[in-house]
Amino acid sequence: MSTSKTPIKLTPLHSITQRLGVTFTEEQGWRIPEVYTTEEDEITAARERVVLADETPNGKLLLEGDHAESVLMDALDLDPLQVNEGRDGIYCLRNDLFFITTPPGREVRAQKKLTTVSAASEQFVTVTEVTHGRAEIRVIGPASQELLSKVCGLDFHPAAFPNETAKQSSLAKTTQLIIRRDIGELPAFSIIGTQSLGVYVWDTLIEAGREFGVVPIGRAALAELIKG
Amino acid sequence: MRTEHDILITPNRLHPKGGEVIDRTTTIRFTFDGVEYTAHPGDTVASALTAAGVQVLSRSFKYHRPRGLLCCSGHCPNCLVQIGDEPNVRACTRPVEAGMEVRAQNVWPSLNRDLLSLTQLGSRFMPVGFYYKTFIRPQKLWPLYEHTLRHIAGLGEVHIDTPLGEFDKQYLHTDVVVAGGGPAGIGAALAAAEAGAQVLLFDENPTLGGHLRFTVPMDSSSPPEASKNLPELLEAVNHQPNITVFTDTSVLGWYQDHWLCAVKGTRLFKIRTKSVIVATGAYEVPLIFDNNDLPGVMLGSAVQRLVHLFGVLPGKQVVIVTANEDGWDVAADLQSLGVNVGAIVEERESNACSSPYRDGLINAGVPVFYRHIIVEALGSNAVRGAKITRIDEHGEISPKTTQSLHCDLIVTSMGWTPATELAYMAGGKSEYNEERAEIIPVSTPPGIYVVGRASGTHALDSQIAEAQQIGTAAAAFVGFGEVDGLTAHSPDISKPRRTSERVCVPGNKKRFVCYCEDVTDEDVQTAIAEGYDSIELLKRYSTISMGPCQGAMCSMNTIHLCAHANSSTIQETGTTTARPPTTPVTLGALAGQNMEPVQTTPIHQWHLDHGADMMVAGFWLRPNHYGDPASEAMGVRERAGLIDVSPLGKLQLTGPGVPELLERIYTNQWKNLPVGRVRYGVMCNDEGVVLNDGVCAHLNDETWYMTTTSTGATPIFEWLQWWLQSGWGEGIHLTDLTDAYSAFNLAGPQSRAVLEKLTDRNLTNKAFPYMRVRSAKVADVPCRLLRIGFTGELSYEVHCPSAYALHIWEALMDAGREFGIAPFGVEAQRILRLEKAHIIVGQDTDAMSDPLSANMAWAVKLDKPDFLGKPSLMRISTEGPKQLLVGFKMVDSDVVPDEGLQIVEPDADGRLTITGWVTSSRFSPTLAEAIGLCWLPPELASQDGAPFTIRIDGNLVEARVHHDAFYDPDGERLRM
Amino acid sequence: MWRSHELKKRYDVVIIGGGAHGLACAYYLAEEHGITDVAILEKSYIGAGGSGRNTAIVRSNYLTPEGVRFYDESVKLYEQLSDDLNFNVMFSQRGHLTLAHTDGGVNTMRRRAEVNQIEGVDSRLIWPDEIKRLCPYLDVSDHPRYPILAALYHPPGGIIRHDAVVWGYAHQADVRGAHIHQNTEVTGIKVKKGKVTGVETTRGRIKTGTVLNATAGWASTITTMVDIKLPLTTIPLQACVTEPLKPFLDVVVVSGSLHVYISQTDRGELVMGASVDPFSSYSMAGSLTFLEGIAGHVLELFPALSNVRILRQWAGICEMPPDYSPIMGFTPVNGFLIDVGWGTYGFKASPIAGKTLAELIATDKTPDLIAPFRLSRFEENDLVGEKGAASVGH
Amino acid sequence: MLLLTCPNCGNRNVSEFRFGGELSSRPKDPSALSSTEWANYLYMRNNVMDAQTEWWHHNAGCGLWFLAERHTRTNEVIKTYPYAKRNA
Repeated sequence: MSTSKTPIKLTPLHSITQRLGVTFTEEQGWRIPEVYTTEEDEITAARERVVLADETPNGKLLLEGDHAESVLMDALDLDPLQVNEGRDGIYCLRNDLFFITTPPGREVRAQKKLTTVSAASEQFVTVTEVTHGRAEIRVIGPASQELLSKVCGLDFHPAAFPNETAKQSSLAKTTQLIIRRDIGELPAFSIIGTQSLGVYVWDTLIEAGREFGVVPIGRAALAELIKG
Repeated sequence: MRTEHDILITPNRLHPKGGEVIDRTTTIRFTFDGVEYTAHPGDTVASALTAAGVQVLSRSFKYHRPRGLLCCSGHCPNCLVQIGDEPNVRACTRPVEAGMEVRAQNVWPSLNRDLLSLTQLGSRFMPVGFYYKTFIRPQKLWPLYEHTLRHIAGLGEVHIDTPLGEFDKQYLHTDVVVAGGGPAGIGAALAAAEAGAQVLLFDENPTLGGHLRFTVPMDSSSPPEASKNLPELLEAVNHQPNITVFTDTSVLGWYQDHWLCAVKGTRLFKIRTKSVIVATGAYEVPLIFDNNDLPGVMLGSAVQRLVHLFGVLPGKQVVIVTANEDGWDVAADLQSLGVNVGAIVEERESNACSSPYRDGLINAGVPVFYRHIIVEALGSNAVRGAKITRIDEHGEISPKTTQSLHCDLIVTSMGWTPATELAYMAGGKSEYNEERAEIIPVSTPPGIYVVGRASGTHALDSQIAEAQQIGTAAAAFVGFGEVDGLTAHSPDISKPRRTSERVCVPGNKKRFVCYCEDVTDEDVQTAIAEGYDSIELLKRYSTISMGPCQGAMCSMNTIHLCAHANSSTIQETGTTTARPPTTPVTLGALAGQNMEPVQTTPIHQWHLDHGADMMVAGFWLRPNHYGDPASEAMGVRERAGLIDVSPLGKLQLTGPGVPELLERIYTNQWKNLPVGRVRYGVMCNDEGVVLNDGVCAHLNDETWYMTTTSTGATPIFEWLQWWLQSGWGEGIHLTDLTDAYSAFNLAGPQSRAVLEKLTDRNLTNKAFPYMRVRSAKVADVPCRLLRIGFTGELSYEVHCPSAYALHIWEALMDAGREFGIAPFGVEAQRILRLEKAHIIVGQDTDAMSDPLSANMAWAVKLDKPDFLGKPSLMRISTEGPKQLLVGFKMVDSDVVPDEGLQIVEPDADGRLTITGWVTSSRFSPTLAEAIGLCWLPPELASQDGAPFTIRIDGNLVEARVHHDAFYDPDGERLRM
Repeated sequence: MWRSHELKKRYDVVIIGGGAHGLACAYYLAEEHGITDVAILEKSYIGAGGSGRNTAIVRSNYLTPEGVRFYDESVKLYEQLSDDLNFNVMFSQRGHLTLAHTDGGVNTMRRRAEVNQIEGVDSRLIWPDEIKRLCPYLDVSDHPRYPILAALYHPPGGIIRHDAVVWGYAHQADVRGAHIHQNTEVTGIKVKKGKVTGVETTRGRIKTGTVLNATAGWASTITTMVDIKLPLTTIPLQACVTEPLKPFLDVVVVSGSLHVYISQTDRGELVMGASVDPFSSYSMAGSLTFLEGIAGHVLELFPALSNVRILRQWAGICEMPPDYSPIMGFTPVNGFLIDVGWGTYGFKASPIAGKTLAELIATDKTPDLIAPFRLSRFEENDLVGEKGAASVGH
Repeated sequence: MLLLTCPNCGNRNVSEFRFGGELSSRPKDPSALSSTEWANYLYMRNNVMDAQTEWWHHNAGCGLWFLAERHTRTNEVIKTYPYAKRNA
């Protein structure tokens, strides 16, 4: 006996974006901000300065096990190289632990495929969906490295942190997974960490980014940037 | 048309010349002790005040003697002032801002009439360490003495309403850091950058160039125009993309593995580099003679800074006291500006002087006194003259030859000491170079280099040559190009020596070694004679070098005096430890942006919107109550309540090896737990101390779902990761799902009725008994339901994927409205669990409590082969616990004893012995009486109803042991 | 103040470690037991170790009755020490505040207050209004992260001139005949048939039947010379000092959960310390992490201090036992005695530690006051209850 | 700040790690130990001023527990390696 309201998924940043009087939209069952000010201003800010985007809805899976790599290859019929280079959202966090990120909604299919393959492989591999457990804040723009180097001790110089690499480190005194996935020419870093710290990390990045004129951007501007 | 007030009519401002850093076209105003002064943008507070003829800037710490500019480079204490809310500001490096309110520090009633200077009258009774030998008896008067001492001491003030200010930090990563942007630093940076290394070049001044900005470089090989190097060097730096320049930035310290810290105003830089080149130059060493601290006695480099950078002349009639070419350099500088150089008092023989300006000065009629030295600065608040004497063939002064010279400025240029603290922090070793009379670095660890005056090289051409070599070596060290073996560094002997061995001229008045602490050379002799003869003991006893200058002005002189007094060499005397920061740094810059992690549940906003009073629990913010915890508790007992328990630790364990692991980490049985069942477990460490407790559910064949306390979530996750990765991990995977699921405990007799409205799952006792776990759709969302009861009522813990948290919480609240549901917080939960006598790990137990003593013996299965803590628990079980945790009620049921009160037994004469303490206590709204848990001796705790006394506000109040749960001891309500 | 002597071939008692504990023991051996044939061996200058590096706080508001009794005796000795040593150690009993920021913290402070009062030590729980009166610069507002809920107020607590205690005891021990040997490092301890017979040093060999290990930080390196392992881990403890300021902080302020100690010296400097380093080490280099951490926490308590400048930082090393209590007295090797395990609380116990160990050496019996701190307690699983408060009660 | 090499993630600031204490493996069969031997395992430490093998946890990174050999006086880290390779 279900109630009238169909369930809607909210990101941990929902309450603070709501306070900014933002227009929301829905995508894959998630209520996400469509635009904060205007699409043009948000795109300009991303291209010229630095912006933050709430990408919590991206699907997230963990694949754990000594034989995780072989299961992953069978499941996604990829050759070994790609697995370790972090192509198509697959990142090796440890030789027995892989992090897989998919566009919003596609994690269910990916999890099913991985589960069936790992069962068939008789290898002891655990597939866990952790989308709900993580907040994902994407820092986009030419000033993103400088902003991040105010809150994280990693070297963000392109030579030390090239595109499509994932590093787990301490950011604003919290444990975060940092994945660099540029959008065209724009450097972009996904900050993925436990969702109960989402508001704290967002507020800390906004404060640290004030000198660069950081602003949040919504779904519309982000989609436009990705189209390029 | 320049109006009247554009032309500065101040006595000491020179007409404009090249190289100035001030903007003469505009004027800004500021006040000093209430009097208004003018300045140009670029002026420092000190340069502006000196321009206006102000000489006394502060009063000394102990004797309150007048003090004026000495070093003009931010190293000595003499120009410390208060600027608004900021204490202890170095006036000689702080640029003037319009409307600044500058005030002298630690003076009463005023800077120019400071009555505290009367302390000098008693100076006979205030030798070094006098406070250790006085005020001893009578003991009860010491607080009074101390009160006066405290109020005479201290410099700047902290105003209680000072705002916190904006500070932040930045990490930097590079190949080579060059500390010091003088000619040597720039040269080294250019060489390293040319070899391909990334270089960060730091300089504490507003512009690069170091001493080139204000001195005509002393270079016997090429004529004065060598100073044209500065523009060339700056040009080269600007065009070198591999160099990033940071001016107004001090490198504060070197830490392990080339980790550096630097500060620029309100920003702190934290730098990981592979190599460090120390090019921080040298401090000019003051000479010690009678009244050497008189305003108007200045170092040569200080006068050159004022003249060339700010166009300010600190005196009209000058006496130069020197032992090196720098003194002649300053004389030539001042002479060329039309200043009357009254005399050059040269310590050396005439044939030892090789200054290129000597003949020019002598021809211009400047009197030169060879083999002479100053013995006294004349004047009370400022220099009026100088007394000089001949030096006889034994190097001693001959008082008979004393003569007085009239002057208003005494410039001393007696020598230098390398400013190499950074290299010594990094492990560099130093030696006293007899020939150079300077303590020079002789060895540095890999990746650390010293160049320029910091390594004892004063001649510009030698500095630039060395810098080229060192820069290339540093680049090679980090992997750019190679260099054939770097020749061990030794100062260039061919160039003239710059430092005299004479540091102190005897006299009969006060001669100051340490300006910050007013320590005289006599004090040093006295201290050493009293047994404080090592350089470290001397420092601690006399407090030499423990003030704001941290030894920049006094370390070298102190080592000389200490060696002399002990008749040992300077090398044997040694130096004190170099410690960060090299220059004082504000707490605000060190703290940076406030980053204190705070965790909030997905429905945090709902709680705030419904009047929750939030509390801090570890890193979490949680609702303590929504206004009335007692009625919240009653609501759960009578109807239904809902609490947000999302901070609970939630760990997923998968694999065939899990049951064996649970056997080892919990104290009870887990192997036989069927799928669908939930069991409570206690975790101990090998000392048998309770670490954490919680339930663990067997979800399906190889998947288990464990909960821990909220503050235990991360520690237990790391604890389990350790056991799994150190041998017990075969066939087990562990994933932290703490934030993946939000958890709400729906508790109360109506909870089943509420939940039935939202799920098709059969909730009857038969289908879903107590201590079971079921997956179910709740309000169309797949959830996990755990039928467990911390509150003692029928209850369901609803674990839902976190993004659905608000949807589920609101659905439960809506469904429960007809049954009178209400949210309850941590406080109500504490009342409810206490009524059931459930313990809270961390409140009822501490780091010494084992489960057998903490009333959890039922959860300890000692027949298991092995588990963490078993050997210790076996011993406790055989020896019997020393204390037991047990429930109690008060005889007078309205008295609620505060948590932490002690349980005592009075002996015959009223002395109290402590036998236990109260861990939890509340007034139970359901039972309308005070209840609690406490630790008691076993013999007392084992008798139900046994009386004992709690000490409350000094009197003994009776209580009685109560064994069972206070409410529903048989647990029937849980199984409704 | 103290003379330097030649190293004699034989001494009745050899004390390793020329800090406040070792020198106090030499003083009380002579003063109270007439034992003067004593050598104090210090590898550097006296007070070079922990005695010269601590934040000089004296208090007795501990948790367990045995802890309170022990430290209270030390406070009483400190109160008359200037007179005893004829050397002003500047013991400033200005009051000591331990702040509580959580309910758990308040309960622990109440626990300590009650035990203190029962043991006759002046200590009570006070609330934000009285805290503000005692320390106006403290921020007692309810900002979310670390609200000050209450404080344990301990009036007899305060600060002292730590070097003066070392020099005072050194002088009086020297006057009574003890030989203070600086720059003399112990390199070996001779043991025959389970009994100490002598020590080897960088200046020669000494015959003796009694050796007291009164070192802090290096205790394990000395004890391994007689093949004994201790329950100790050596770990750095850092501190820093600011430029001198006019007096504004009249009490010692300590925060449990923020791990901060802060007081203002008579010369006007703020002396600040924190908890031990995050990992064990014998290095006294000090870290930037310490400065950043303590600056943030001090500003959390005293927001008005953001413009105050740090002048210097330093570090010492100390040893942390599992139950946060010292290890004193006999060991399995006859004649080899220990005064170790003083963690972050050693300096405040110098007088009473010296006095009780002097009595133990003189009488060959463990005084009751220090019986709870015997080495054998670990085998007997009778750890001291101070551990209870330490890890939980922040 | 000490640089520690996580066997999985490479060089990182020591602030990303948690110290796990000197290596002391739990006895295989605790019940075979006397209470003194058990107390020694629980409490006694070598605490050397020399090279020491110790546990570290990359808690702000990949969650790996690993061993390090570090000289406790200079903090020089000689090497770090996964627990599995302790006998290699």
